[in-house]
Amino acid sequence: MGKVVPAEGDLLRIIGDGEQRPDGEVHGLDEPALLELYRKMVLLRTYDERSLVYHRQGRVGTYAIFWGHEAVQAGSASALADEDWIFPSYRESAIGLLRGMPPEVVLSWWRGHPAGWWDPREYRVASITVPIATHVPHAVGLAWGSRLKGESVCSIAYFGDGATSEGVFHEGANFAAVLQAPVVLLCNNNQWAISTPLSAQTRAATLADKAVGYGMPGVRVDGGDVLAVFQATAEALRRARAGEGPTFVEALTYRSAPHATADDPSAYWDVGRVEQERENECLGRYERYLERRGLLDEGLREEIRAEALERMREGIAAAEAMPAPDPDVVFAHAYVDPPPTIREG
Amino acid sequence: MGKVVPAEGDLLRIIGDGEQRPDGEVHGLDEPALLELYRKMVLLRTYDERSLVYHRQGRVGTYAIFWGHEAVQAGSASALADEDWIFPSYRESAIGLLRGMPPEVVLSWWRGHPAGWWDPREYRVASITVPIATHVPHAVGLAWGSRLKGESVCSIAYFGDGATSEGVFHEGANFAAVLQAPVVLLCNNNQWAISTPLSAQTRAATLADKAVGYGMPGVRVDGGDVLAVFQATAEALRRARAGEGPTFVEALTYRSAPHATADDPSAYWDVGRVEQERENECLGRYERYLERRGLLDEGLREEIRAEALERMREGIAAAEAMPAPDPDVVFAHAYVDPPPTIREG
Amino acid sequence: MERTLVEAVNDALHVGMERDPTVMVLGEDVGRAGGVFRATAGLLDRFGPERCVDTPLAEAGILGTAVGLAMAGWRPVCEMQYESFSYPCLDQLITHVGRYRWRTGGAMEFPIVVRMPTGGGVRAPELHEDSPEAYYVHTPGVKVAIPSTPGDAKGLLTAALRDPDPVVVLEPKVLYRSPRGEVPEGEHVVPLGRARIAREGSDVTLIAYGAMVPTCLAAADLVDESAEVVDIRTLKPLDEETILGSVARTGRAVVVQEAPRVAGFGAEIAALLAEKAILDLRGPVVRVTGYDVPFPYWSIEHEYLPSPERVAAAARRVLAF
Amino acid sequence: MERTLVEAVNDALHVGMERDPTVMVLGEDVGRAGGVFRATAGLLDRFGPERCVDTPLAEAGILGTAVGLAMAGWRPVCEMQYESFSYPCLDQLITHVGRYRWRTGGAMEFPIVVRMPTGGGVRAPELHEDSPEAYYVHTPGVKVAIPSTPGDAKGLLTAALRDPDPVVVLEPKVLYRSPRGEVPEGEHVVPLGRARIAREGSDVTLIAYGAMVPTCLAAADLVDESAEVVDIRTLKPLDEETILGSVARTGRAVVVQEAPRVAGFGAEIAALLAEKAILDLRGPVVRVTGYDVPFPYWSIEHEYLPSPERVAAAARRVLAF
Ligand SMILES: Cc1ncc(C[n+]2csc(CCOP(=O)(O)OP(=O)(O)O)c2C)c(N)n1
Ligand SMILES: Cc1ncc(C[n+]2csc(CCOP(=O)(O)OP(=O)(O)O)c2C)c(N)n1
Ligand SMILES: [Mg+2]
Ligand SMILES: [Mg+2]
Repeated sequence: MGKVVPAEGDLLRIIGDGEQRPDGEVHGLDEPALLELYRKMVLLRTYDERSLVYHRQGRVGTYAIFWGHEAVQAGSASALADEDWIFPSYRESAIGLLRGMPPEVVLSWWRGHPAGWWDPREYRVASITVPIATHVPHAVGLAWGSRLKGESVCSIAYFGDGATSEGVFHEGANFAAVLQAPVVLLCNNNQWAISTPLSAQTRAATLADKAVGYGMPGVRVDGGDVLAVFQATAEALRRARAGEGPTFVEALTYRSAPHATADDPSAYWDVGRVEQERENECLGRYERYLERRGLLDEGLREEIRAEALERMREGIAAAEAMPAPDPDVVFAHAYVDPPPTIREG
Repeated sequence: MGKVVPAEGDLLRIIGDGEQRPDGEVHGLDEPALLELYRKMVLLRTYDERSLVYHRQGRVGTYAIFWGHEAVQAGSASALADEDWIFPSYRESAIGLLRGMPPEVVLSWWRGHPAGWWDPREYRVASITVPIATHVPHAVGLAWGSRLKGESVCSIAYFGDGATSEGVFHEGANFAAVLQAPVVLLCNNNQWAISTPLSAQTRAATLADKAVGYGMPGVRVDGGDVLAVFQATAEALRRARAGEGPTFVEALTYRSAPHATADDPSAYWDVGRVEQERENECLGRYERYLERRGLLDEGLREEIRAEALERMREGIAAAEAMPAPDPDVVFAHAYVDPPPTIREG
Repeated sequence: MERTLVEAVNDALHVGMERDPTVMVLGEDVGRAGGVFRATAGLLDRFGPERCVDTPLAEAGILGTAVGLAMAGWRPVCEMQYESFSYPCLDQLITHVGRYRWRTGGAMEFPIVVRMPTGGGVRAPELHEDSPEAYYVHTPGVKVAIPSTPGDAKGLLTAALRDPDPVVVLEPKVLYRSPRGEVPEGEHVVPLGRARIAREGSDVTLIAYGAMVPTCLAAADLVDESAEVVDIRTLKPLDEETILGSVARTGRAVVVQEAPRVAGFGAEIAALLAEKAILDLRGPVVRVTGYDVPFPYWSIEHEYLPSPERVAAAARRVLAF
Repeated sequence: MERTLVEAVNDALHVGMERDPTVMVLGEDVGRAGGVFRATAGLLDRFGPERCVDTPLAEAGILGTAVGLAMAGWRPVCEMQYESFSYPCLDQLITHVGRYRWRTGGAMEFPIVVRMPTGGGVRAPELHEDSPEAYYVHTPGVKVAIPSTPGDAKGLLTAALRDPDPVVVLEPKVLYRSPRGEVPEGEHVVPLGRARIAREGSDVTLIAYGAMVPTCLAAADLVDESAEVVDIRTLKPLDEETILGSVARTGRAVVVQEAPRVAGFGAEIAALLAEKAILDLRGPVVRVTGYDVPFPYWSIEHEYLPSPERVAAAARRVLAF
C-alpha cells in the first residue's frame, strides 16, 4: 500500500486576472506552442458554437454542448504524447479534432451516421462513451496493458463530477492505483450533472479528495486556465511515465450552457451565476493572456478564427455530402464472424 | 458539501497488553455490561467452533468461519439500540444470536434449510447477504427511510476489506453521506479477501482513508479490542442519532482461519503470522482484561462457556429435528401474488 | 381526458402519491428538472424533497437504497433515466429486489417500482434506444409491464404502485409525446396480467407489446385478410388465456418484438404457442424482431425497427402457408 | 487422457497461454489460489504475475479493464468466481464488450473471454447456483458456449481463446469434478456453433446443454421409446441444422433448461421449432425447466432441478400426444 497522498486543496492557477493576480510561469510551452494551444481552443469553441447552429437548423441531432470547457480539453490533450490514448465522454466528443480527426467524423456521430465511426488506433482516441464513467476502466486497462507490453503509453479518461458517484468510476480508479497504471483520471467538475448540483452529488469538500481513498495523488486546477490544466496534466503524465502510477485531476469549471440541446436549464440554474461565469470564460481569459504577452492581436485572432470556421464549413459540407448509409451496415461489425442467422428478425 | 474530515490514522485501543500498555478508560459499560459483552463473545466463539465440528461431521454445509472476529461483531452490536438494524454479510451469519435469534435458525441457513429464513423485523437483523457489498445501500436506505419517517433508527452494515473495492460499496457510501443517513459502515479489515491480500486490494494507506472521499468521518480501531470497537461504534451511533450522518469504521483484524470450510489457505498464507495472530486473539485478550479487573475467574468462565455450549447443543439438535422441507416451499414466497404459471417447469 | 403517454405517467404518479403517503420517487433529475422526459414534473413542489428525491448519479445505489427504503416501510418508485442506464442496477434487481421477500420466508414485502423509458425510434445517440425487457422478465420475483397507450400507461403504473411485488414498468419513449389518448381522471387501474385485444380479426393474430402495438395495428391495415392484434401489456404475469384464445380462433400467429431476436421475449410467446396451441396452429409461428446487433445509429434506425411492412409480410407468409 | 471437466478447463488455459503469448487471465483469486475451483491452477507459476492476475474484488472493474487490455492487444480471459457474481459486470458486457467493435466500424477486435462456473446441484449457499445464460445470449455481439463433457470443456474454451469475438463460456460446476472424460492432449478445438448428438434415437429429441445433458441421457434410459439427445454446446451461434435435422427425424421435441422457465434459452429453441419445424412436429414442444423462483436453498434443490424423471415424463407426454 502507498502512503497517504493528501489531495491538493487549493486550485492551481497560472493565468492572472490582468490586475492584482499576475500571470505565473509556464513550463514546457514556448511561444509557438502557446499559439498552437490557442488554435486548438478556437477550433473546439468553433466546433461547439457551430454545432449549436447546425442543431437549430436541423443539421445535427441532440448535441452535448461543451462551451466553456475548451481549456480543460485543449490544455490536457496538449500535454499528451502522440502515442498516449484519449478516452472521451460525450462531453469531449470533438476532442479528436486535436489529433487531426476531420470535423465531419464527429459531426456524423451527432448526425447518427455511421461515418461517425472511427478507428481508435488511427488517432489514439477511443470511441465516445455515452454511459457515464463506464470508460474509466477501459483507460486503465489500455494503459496497464501497454505497460505490460513494455510500451511507454499513457492514457487519459475524461469524465464529469456526476461520474464520480458511479460504482464503475470507483472500480476503475481502484484498479488504476492497485495496478499502478499510467493513467490520468481527469474530472471536469462543471458542478452540474444535468439538473443535479455538486452539493447533491457528494459531501466531499473537493472531488480531488476522492484520490485519498485510492492512495493516488489528487490535484485541483482552475479548469478555466488552460495553462494550469496543461501543467497539471503534464505533471501527472510525468509521474505516470516514471512508473509512479495514476493521478486524479479535478479541473474546476462551471457548466454555463445547457447540459445538451434537449435540456432546458431554466428550471434549475441561477442565471446570474451563469452570466458571471460566461464573462470569465476560458477562451477570453487565454486571449487576454496572449495579448498581455504580445503574442496575439486582433488580426491574428481573426485569422485563427476564420481558419477554424472554414474547417467547420468544410466539415458540415462533407458530413452532409455523405451518402445515406447502406442499410446493410446494420448487420456489419457486430461480430467479426457473425452467427449465420444474424439477418433474421 | 461537508468540510474535509481527515481519517483517524492510528488505531483506537482500550484494552492494554497487561505489561507496558495500561488498560484505558471505557465509557458506557458498567461491570454487568462488561460481563454481558463477554457472554456474547463466548456465544459467537462457541457458535463458530461448533460449526466447524458440525461441518466436519457433515451436519452443516459450507461454512464461513469468523473465528477471531468476535470482538468486531459483539463490540459493535452491543453499542446498538434495540431498534437499530443490523445488515450482516455471510461473515456475520450468527450475529442474530446477539439479538436472541435461536442458533438453529442460523444453523439451518448453513444447512440449506428454509428454517434458516427469518423475519428481519423480528430481530432487526436483515438477511445474510452473500454478494459482496450489495447490502451497503440497503442499510443506507433503511436508515434514511426511517429518519424520513421521524423514527430514531440507525443501521450498521458489516463488510470486509475486499468489499471496499466493489462499486456498490462506493455508491452506497456516497448515498449515505449525501443523504446524511444515520448509518455505520463497519469494515472488518481482516486483511484478506479469500486469497487476495489487502496490498492487492488497495493502495490506500488505510481503508479509513476512503471516508475522506465521501466527506464522512473515518476512524480506525483495533478489531481485536472489543471495548475499542464498542466505543468507536457508540460514538458513530451518537453522531448518527444527532443527525451528523454516517461514519466509516475500519476495524483492523486478521483472518487467522481459512476463508471458509471449502478453502485451503496453505497455498497463500503465512503460517508464522497466523500463529502469532491466534495467540493474540480477541477473546483471550478480553478474558485477561476482565481478570485484571477481577470480574472473571476460572469458574465463571467455565460456567459461561458451558452455557454457550449447551445452547449450541440444543441448537443443532433443534436444527436436525426440523422436518424435511415441504417441496412446495419451492414455490412459496417468491411473489406475494405469484403468476398463475409459477408451477410450470 | 386526452393526454400524452408521458402526461399519463405523470398523472399516475401524482394520483398515486396523493393516495398513498408511503410512495416516494427517486432517481436522477426527477426533482428540480421533473425528469428528462418530464414524467415526474410537479412532484417535488407538491410532495416535497423527502418524497421526490434527486439522487447522486448511481443506478445500483438508487435501486439498492430502494430495497432499504422498502424495509423501512416506503414504496419507492425508482426512475432509470433511460433503459440502457438501468444495466448497472441489474445486479441489485437479480440478487435482491427479486429475492429478498423469498429470503425472508415471505415475512416482508418489497413493493418497489422501477420505471424507465424504453425502445427506439427517437433518433437519439447510442444507448438511448435499447429494449431490455427480456433481462427483466427472466428475473424471478419481478413483474414486468409495458403500456402502448396513455390510458394503459396510467392504469398499469397505478396497478404497479399498488402491487405487493416488485414491478418494472417500461414506457415506450417513442410514444411519450404522441399520439394522445383518453386517460381517465383520478383513480384508474389496469390490473397486471391482462392482455388486451387491440383490434379484432379472424385470420391471423399479431402479438406485440409497447411500441410494436401501433406497428401491428398499421400492419393489420396492410394485409388483405383480417388480422387480430393482441397487446400483451403485462409480460409477467402473462395472460396466456387471451393469447391462446385468439390463436385458437385465427390459427395463425406472428409475434413482434423490437428487441434483438435471440432469446427475446417473443421467443417465450412462440414457446407458449408451440406447447399449448400446437393443434390450433395452421402455420409456423413467425417472429418479427430487432436483429442480433447493437441498436443502429439513428440515421438508419428504421432499417432495424420492425415496420408495418415487415410485420405484414410475415403475416402474409403465415397466411399463405 | 481421462480428466475432470475442471482439469480440462485448466489444461485448455495452459495450452492456450503457451500457444498465444497475448492470452492473459484475470479475476478474483485466480493467481495465488489458482481459482476457487482450481481452474487456473499453475498459471501464475508458469506464466508469471503479468499474465495471471489476482484483481481487486470488483467484477465490472475486471471486465471493464479487460476491454482496455483488448485495445492494447491482449486477449483477456476473465474469470467470474461464480455465475451470480457476474451480474455486476452485465453493464460492461452489454454496453461495451458486445458493442465496442461495432462502435469502431469493425476496425478493432475485442477477443475477450469471460468464463464462469454455472448452475446448481452443488449444495452451496444462496447465489452460488444460478443459471444466467439467457442474459448473455440475449446480448448482441457476444457468443455463448457451455460444455457438458471434459472434452468439450477443453475444446470449446480453446475455440473461445481463438475466436475474434467476445465469448462467454459457462462451465457447469456440478460436472467440474465428475464424471471424468476423455480429453485430447495438446491442441483440441471444438468449433463454436456445432451441436452434438449425444445419443441417437428415433422417436423423440431431447434438446439440452450443460448439466442438463447428462440429465437427458438418464431420462432417455427411462423412456421405452427411442430418445435422441442433442447437446447444443454453443447457444450462440446456434446450430439450427442439427436441431432441426433431429426433430425432422423424430417429429417430437422436449427442451430442457435448468434456468428459470420464463424467457429462458429453452424458449428460443421452442421458437425455432415453432417457426422452422412446424410441419415436422407431431406433438407440442414441451419445456422442462427450472421454475420462475429463486434457486432454492440447497436442501431442497432437487425439487427445483429438472430430473431425469421430469424429463422422461415430458417425453412420454409428447410421445403419447
Ligand atoms: C450510466 C448512466 N446513467 C445516466 C446517464 C444519463 N446522463 C447523461 S449525462 C448525465 C449527467 C452527467 O453529469 P457529469 O458526470 O457531471 O458530466 P457532465 O454532463 O456534467 O459533463 C446523465 C445522468 C448516462 N448517460 N449514463
Ligand atoms: C459480488 C461478489 N463477488 C465475489 C464473491 C465471492 N467471494 C465470497 S467472499 C469473497 C472475499 C470477500 O473478502 P472481504 O470483503 O475482505 O470479506 P471477508 O471474506 O474477508 O470477510 C469473495 C470474492 C461474492 N460473494 N460476491
Ligand atoms: Mg458535470
Ligand atoms: Mg477480508
